Amino acid sequence: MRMDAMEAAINALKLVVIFGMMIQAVPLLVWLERRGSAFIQHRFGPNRVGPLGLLQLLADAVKFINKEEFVPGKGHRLLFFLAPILAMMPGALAVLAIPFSTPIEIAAFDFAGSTWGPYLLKVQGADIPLGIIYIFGVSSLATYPLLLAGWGSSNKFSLMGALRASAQMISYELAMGLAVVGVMIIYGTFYLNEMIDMQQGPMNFMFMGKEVIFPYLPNWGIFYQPLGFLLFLVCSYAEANRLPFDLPEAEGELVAGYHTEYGGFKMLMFFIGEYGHMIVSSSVVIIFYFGGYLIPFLSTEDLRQLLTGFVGEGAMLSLATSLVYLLSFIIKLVIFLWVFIWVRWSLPRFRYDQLMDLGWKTMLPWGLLNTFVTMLLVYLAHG
Amino acid sequence: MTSTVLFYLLQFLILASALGVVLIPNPIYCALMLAVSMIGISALFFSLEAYFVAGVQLIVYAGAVMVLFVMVIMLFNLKNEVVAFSKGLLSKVLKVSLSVLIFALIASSLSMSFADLNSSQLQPYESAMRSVKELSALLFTKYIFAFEAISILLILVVVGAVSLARAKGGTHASDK
Amino acid sequence: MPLTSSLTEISLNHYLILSAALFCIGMFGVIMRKNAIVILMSIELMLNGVNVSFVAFSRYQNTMDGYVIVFFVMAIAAAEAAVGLALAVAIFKRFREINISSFEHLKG
Amino acid sequence: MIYQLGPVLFMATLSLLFGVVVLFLVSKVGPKLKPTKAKLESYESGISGQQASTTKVPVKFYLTAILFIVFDIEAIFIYPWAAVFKDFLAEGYGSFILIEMVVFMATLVWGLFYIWKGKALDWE
Repeated sequence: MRMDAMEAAINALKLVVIFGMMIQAVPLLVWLERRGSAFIQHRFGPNRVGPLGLLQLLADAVKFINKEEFVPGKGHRLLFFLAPILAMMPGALAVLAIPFSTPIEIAAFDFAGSTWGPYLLKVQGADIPLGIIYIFGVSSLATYPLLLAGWGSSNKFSLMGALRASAQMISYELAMGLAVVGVMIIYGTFYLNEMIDMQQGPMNFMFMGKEVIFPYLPNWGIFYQPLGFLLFLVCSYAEANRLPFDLPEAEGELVAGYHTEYGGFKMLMFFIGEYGHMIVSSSVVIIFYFGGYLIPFLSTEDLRQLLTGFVGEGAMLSLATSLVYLLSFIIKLVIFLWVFIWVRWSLPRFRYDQLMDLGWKTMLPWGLLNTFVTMLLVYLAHG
Repeated sequence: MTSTVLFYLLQFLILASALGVVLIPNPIYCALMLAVSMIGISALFFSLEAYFVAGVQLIVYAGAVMVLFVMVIMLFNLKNEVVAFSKGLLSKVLKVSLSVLIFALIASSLSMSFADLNSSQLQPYESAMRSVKELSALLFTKYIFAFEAISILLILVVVGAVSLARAKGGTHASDK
Repeated sequence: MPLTSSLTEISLNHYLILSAALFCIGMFGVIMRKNAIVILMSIELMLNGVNVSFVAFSRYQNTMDGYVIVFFVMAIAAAEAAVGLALAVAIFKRFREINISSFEHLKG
Repeated sequence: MIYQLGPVLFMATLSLLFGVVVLFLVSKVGPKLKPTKAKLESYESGISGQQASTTKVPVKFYLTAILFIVFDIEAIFIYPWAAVFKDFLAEGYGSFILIEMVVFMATLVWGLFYIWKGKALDWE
């Protein structure tokens, strides 16, 4: 699979676009969060700058850029600056592996005196082998920025916040790791694309050698793994360090947690990391349990036939299919991001011991139970 | 050609950070260097098409073991050490030369063997999932005993952890 | 084997020499450093060097056994680090430092 | 092969570069004020004096990390098992591999029970 210069350039451009989208999503999400919280709490939220307050984001950006540079006197300068830079990395690397839509065919074209293509452009940063393992591996690095921020600021509240945050993250990462075992057993693959393909059509499975079909339900993972889904969702909230699990930042006890000493753009970078995490975990939930970019009750074949009437055959068809699926994915993503925000502004905060108890004494045993029940059911269903 | 450049780049990254681990006096930087080295090795496994092992390297080493190291250093709040290295010029020279000697020995013996296995003879794997399945088929049949023994080993670690928990107080308990 | 091809083509030897270098750096750290935690880190480095050679052998000889062994090495290394650091914590609570010379005071 | 690594390295470099460049530019744009002594002190809600080094940090955090490692390794061994479970079932070795994993998991559930009883999971 050698790439020529053009294909490499297209792919590099695609990666830049994906990274830019991740960065761009942050102000939009912040806006959504502020307006959403205002809506929930019966306030107005930012509504002065531009239509619906949308330009508030620009004003905020200008404010962030104009902040004074500050390093605490006793802080470790290198680590203090390294932490926010690294905070963006796990999110960016994990977004890379997420398939947003079906590939687009690009017909052969002439450019700079020679013919290039045809190419198959994936709407995905790169088709990383064993996507789940890769995403888990990369997101397990997310504890470092927190620890470095806590250590680099030389502030006892920062350090305490960092330790709390990392203990919380690893605890819930564990339950998350066990919650997905059920998914792995059901699909028997680690590839995200293959998982999505398996969720086509109506719900059907083999039970005791007989084929069972439920035509009124899509073949989505959530109907096979309801408990796994619940565990995974709660763990992804805890991993993103958001309310009701935002103990590391608990203002009442720890000033502001690991980013007490941070301000301006460095603070924003931690936010980019946090929202990147939200985007990744929402996408992963969609891929595991909600059919990825698939549209319920409409198979890819039907969709292609439907679109042929509008755009005809060939490269345009693949582009149209891809766009429709991308839209479907984005709608699901927005729903899940909204749930993130909704939960944050509706539930009270846990106490730290309650949080750890929930992680170790509830999520972990239930994760083990889910694994056990899934393997037993798969075994029995096989007969 | 690009793959060769990438390989040397990775090799440089891994070895430089490994040297950082043993040469930097401040333990927190040592731990970070080791984490970089682990991530580099994971990338090396990735380039060898051992995707699963690469992921496990990230999850277990970079994500769990190194976090433990960094956490312990933070708990102790270790600053720059006064005595980071062992004392005595003679012993230093001896130790450096011993390490270099062993490396030279291994490297020279390597150059006499295995020289015929180069990358042109590599067959690409059918698919990454296929090789994961082969790996686990081996793990759960041929190495079944070792697999079950791991669970006993983990139980032992748990016992150690609990005994640690029973000892009361924080890290700085003695200075109340 | 001519030198140019050994530079442009990555052979098994490249990986083995990397592995040997990692192992020796780790060993150097073990005999040179005084801090128990850094010594544990150096041991991890040595084990990683061994892992590299296992994976490279497995890849170049087209078997899967090496990968399985790497799994076990990782599990054991993680367990070793956990227990070793638990010892370091115990030592630190007693002597307020983790210089390995503190271990000399341990008597049964 | 190594080309699979390309996008990953590219993305890592991109986000690293973005961070470094942006932080550099922002440090050029922002106002330069000479920091006072009080400002440089670590922020502790106005109460100054206490330093991080005298804080007592509970060993609990470290304990959590150990237990995390133990169960993380367990999860790592379950993943390849989950990948092949259906294949083994199809070939008729389902009971064998099921029992194998049940034994493995039972050992660790026993471990979980032990730490639960040993009060290693209790945060006061």
